[in-house]
Amino acid sequence: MTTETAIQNKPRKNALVMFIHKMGSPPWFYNFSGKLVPWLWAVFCSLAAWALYLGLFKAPADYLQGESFRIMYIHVPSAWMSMMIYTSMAIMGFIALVWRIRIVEVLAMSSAPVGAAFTFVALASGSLWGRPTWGTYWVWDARLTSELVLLFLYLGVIGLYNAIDEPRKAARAACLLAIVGAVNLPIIHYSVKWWNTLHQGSSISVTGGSNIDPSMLWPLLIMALAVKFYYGANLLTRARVRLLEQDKRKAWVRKVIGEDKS
Amino acid sequence: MTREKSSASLSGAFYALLRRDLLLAFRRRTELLFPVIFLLVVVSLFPLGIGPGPQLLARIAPGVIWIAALLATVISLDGLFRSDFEDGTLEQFVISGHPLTLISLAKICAHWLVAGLPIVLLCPLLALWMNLPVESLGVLMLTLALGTPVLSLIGSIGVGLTISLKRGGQLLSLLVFPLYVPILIIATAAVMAASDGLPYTQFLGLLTAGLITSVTLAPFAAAAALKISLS
Amino acid sequence: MTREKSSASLSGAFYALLRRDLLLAFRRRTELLFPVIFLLVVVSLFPLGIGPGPQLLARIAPGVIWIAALLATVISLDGLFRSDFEDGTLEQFVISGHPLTLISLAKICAHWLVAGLPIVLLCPLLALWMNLPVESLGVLMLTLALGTPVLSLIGSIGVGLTISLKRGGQLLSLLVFPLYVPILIIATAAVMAASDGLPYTQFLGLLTAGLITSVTLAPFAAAAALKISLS
Amino acid sequence: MLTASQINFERYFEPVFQPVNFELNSGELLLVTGANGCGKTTLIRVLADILHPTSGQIENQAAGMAYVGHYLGIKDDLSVLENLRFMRDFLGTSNRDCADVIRQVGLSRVAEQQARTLSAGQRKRCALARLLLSETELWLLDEPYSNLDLEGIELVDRILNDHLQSGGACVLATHGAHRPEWPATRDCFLVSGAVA
Amino acid sequence: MLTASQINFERYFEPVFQPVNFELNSGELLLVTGANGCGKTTLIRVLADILHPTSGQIENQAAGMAYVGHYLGIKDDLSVLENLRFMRDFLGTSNRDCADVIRQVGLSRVAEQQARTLSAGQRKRCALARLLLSETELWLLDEPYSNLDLEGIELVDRILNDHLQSGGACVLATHGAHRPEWPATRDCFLVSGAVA
Ligand code: HEM
Ligand SMILES: Nc1ncnc2c1ncn2[C@@H]1O[C@H](COP(=O)(O)OP(=O)(O)OP(=O)(O)O)[C@@H](O)[C@H]1O
Ligand SMILES: Nc1ncnc2c1ncn2[C@@H]1O[C@H](COP(=O)(O)OP(=O)(O)OP(=O)(O)O)[C@@H](O)[C@H]1O
Ligand SMILES: [Mg+2]
Ligand SMILES: [Mg+2]
Repeated sequence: MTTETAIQNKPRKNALVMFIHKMGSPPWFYNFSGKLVPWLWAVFCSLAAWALYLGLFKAPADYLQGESFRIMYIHVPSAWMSMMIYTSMAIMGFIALVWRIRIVEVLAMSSAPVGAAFTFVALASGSLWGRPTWGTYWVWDARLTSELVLLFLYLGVIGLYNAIDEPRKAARAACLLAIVGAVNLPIIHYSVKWWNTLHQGSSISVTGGSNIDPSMLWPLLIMALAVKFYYGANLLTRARVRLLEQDKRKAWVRKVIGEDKS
Repeated sequence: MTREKSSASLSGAFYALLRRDLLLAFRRRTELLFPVIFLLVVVSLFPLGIGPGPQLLARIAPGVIWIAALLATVISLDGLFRSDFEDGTLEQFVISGHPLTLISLAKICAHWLVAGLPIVLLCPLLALWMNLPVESLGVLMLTLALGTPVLSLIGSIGVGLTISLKRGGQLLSLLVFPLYVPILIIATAAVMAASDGLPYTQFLGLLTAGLITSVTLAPFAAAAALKISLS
Repeated sequence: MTREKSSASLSGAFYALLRRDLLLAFRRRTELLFPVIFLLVVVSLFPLGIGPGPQLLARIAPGVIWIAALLATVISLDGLFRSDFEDGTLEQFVISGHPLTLISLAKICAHWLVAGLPIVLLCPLLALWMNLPVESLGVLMLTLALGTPVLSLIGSIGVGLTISLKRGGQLLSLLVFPLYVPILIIATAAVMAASDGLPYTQFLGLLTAGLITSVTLAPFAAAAALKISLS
Repeated sequence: MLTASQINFERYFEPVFQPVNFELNSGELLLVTGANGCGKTTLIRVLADILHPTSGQIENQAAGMAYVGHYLGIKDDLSVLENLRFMRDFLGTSNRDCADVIRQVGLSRVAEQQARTLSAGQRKRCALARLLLSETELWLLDEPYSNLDLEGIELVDRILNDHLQSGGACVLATHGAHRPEWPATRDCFLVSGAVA
Repeated sequence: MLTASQINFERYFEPVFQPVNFELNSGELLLVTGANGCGKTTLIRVLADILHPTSGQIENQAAGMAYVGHYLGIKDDLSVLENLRFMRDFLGTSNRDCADVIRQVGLSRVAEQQARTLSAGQRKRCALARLLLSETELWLLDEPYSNLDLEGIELVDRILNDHLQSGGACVLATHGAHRPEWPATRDCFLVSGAVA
């Protein structure tokens, strides 16, 4: 039984090792991310404002759906993000489990609420959109169902993390669950597709207009980019708060809080 | 670190554990019947709750039997590692130096024999109750035979993660039911295809693939989960 | 032999216990959501297993929601007395000299608030998912509001009898499901009558009668069962 | 306060110990000793009215009983403070100050910690704190010394002495390795099995 | 056989005890003492590889470990004999005779009884019997004396002595009220918290 000594005691080799080593230290991460966060927020705000302006005022109303299609600018980016964030959470979870890096644990766990929120927004906006277009809030369509299952997976990760007391143990357990869920997610996606097409003809096609007008498409793409910055900013902000909370009795936090006050 | 284990001692430990778990399950002869009766009771709730129309029952039969199987599995899952965790036996397993993966696998096998196999064997009776056409019965049994081990395997991961929590039951079902969705869908799709006279072998192939994948991966994940829960 | 308790000290004990059980259930804010999510997950299994046809779903909706309520109750029942039994708190209750009936009643109330009430409140969302017509929704909620307390009350007797057994869960469902059958039948009959435009008040009357009977009798039976399990 | 005449308890139709007789008055301590498995815990649970004696009679005039047994009656999911607050409200002894009791048993540092994370000795102290909360005359203690460090053992002796001084009575079961520092008023050496 | 250098374990980002260093050779006994809650159980679980140390190194060259902790690892639904038979088969030490071991720990009378019905001391003896079954070099004992009567305490001392004589090593945690009758080879007094 040989336990790896903490990374701190190892001789430093090259720039990459230096960087990883530094990233692993909470005070350094806190300071570094503190510089990054304002920029991320700024980029997000300007991109989102631009996209919304284009989408809400410049793009013409859809000839079939009228004004309601503008929900798309919320719905589609959040649906995309819901899946992307799960993937990144699982990858970070894997790294955290294998190398026991605390910062990555914190990052993975801070991703979960953001991802769950996006999933929820995708579901809610989709439901609201469904009412005028399909005449019902909910159908057991393949895409809807797998998005619902994704929400359950997120809730499972969050629930498990919150149910266990010791923060590192909780994070490790939830990371493992995130990885297992990630293995299953594509399987769920495809199985739901087959299931759905078997029973009833695909009377509903979510990918209604594939060749949509560029004036409708551009705002969507810009918005999709904007939410990535939102994710980064939100994630880092959450991680910073969580680190402060966890290390509240440590010297570096006292110093940070003292600095903030003065 | 701990001495290397010979494969003889490993298989000895595996069988010892399997035997013990079966002994525990069948401590009293009446307890042999519990899973079976649970299934019968749950399935019989449906005609009572939904009304006895034979066509309707036949239509929903595969789904109902499979959902009952899911529920029976989840209810029995809690016993998979909990008692070993609470009385300190799991610590003893870790100390023994036998790989935790092997231990998980033994316990999963025992769980399937106790909670999964009875479902497979009971399925003709349930199908009869639910007016399922005889042609689909064979397929239903096959899907259950292939699918219930997967339920035990995937479930073991969820149990491993939640045993250190006192009120793990509801959280456990939140964790595992989403993972069970593909099995449920594929299995019921197979039975429905069979009863519509459509080809269904591709579904059975998928189930087999799922079984193979989860046999190779789940015990490792369960072992990792247990290790985390112990710490 | 033990001194007589004043009614003030009795109601103090009742509320202390009720408050503690709610605190235990909702130790952390996220746990408030567990029963709700459990129900959502279970109900969403049905469209997945049975198929997404809206008419079919609407047809089986009352039965499915009620069966899910039954299952959620039974799964949560095990926690009703088990942890108090296993960690010796139940002995402390007996020693305290407070009547065990009062203690059972407090615990049953807490159980219903945690496991029953969320079902009642969540029922509109479930009904939406299952395409239940809006007219029957009110009746469904009424039956659940009247019926779920009965489930907790009757269940408490079964739990009292099985807590001294390690693998009590499956035996418990055998004991209580048959007792739940009348409730299930009456409640779903009411909803179906309502959706067919037939009178349904007689069913609600039956449910109310059941509720009153079980409130007056079940706590005594549960207390007696606990006393037996302790010895 | 507590009189037992010829009490016995049978399991599988065999008496667990030889008939027990004693009379315990206010201010007195009954020390129940005997080897492992001789029936000490069983006797205490009979006296506590959890088990029903198969034969013999118990007369209990005590104003309330408190019991600390092998299963400590602590809720794992509550903190030490919450555990004691609940017990205080449940027993209706609302004038007692939980924080003060926690200080007395030396758990101040872990008062907010969940009971599941307590060490074995800390758990025992938490159960002992319940004795201080309850305003009862008769204490039934089943191996109160186990898992405690030296300071904890002194603590038990101190609170027990206070209790007896203030007119309480106590039945204390122990396997003989430790016993209170002062002489017990009554002794009861349990011998398992029926009278030959 | 077992070397620990600067090991520590953190909970909630706080070290549980001050860094521990020792070297334990065959035939030696390490006595871990300290007040309730100082981290003895935690240390033993770290040594047992159940918990992962936050920092420091453990080198373990022992051929196998055996552990008796607060949770005894006995299955309530099996009899004493079945419990031990299972452990023997599981550990692969099939040459040991379970009935003989049961006699050694004084449980012959209750060998066929389900473990749930054992008294506290009988349970402890059953867990100790496992030590005799396992052919391991390193024993980790967490308060082995608790709940035992005088005869039981002698039993622990006897089997421990035999084990050390035959070249084994042992880490024994106790709160200080009892300790083995002979002097420990090494001592480790745990102090909780970080170095100030
Ligand atoms: C609750 C209801 C809904 C949910 C859960 C939902 C979910 C999703 C998801 C997960 C995606 C991303 C798919 C992918 O990239 O693979 C998506 C994309 C999309 N959804 Fe929805 N949706 C809902 C309702 C609607 C409605 C009512 C419409 C409009 C008729 C709609 C239109 C779209 C469009 C246009 C896309 C982007 C097309 C694409 O990426 O292929 N959705 N939705
Ligand atoms: N539920 C039970 N069923 C059958 N036998 C039991 C049960 N509980 C205890 N016994 C047996 O009764 C005897 C007395 O048990 P008890 O727990 O009272 O002993 P004890 O004096 O407290 O011992 P210890 O000092 O070890 O705590 C023991 O031999 C035990 O095996
Ligand atoms: N899971 C946990 N989470 C948080 N704190 C814990 C946990 N387990 C133990 N502790 C705390 O760590 C400290 C050390 O506990 P440990 O059980 O190792 O003590 P110990 O020395 O064995 O005490 P005792 O003599 O009472 O058995 C205690 O203060 C305890 O409250
Ligand atoms: Mg005892
Ligand atoms: Mg300890």
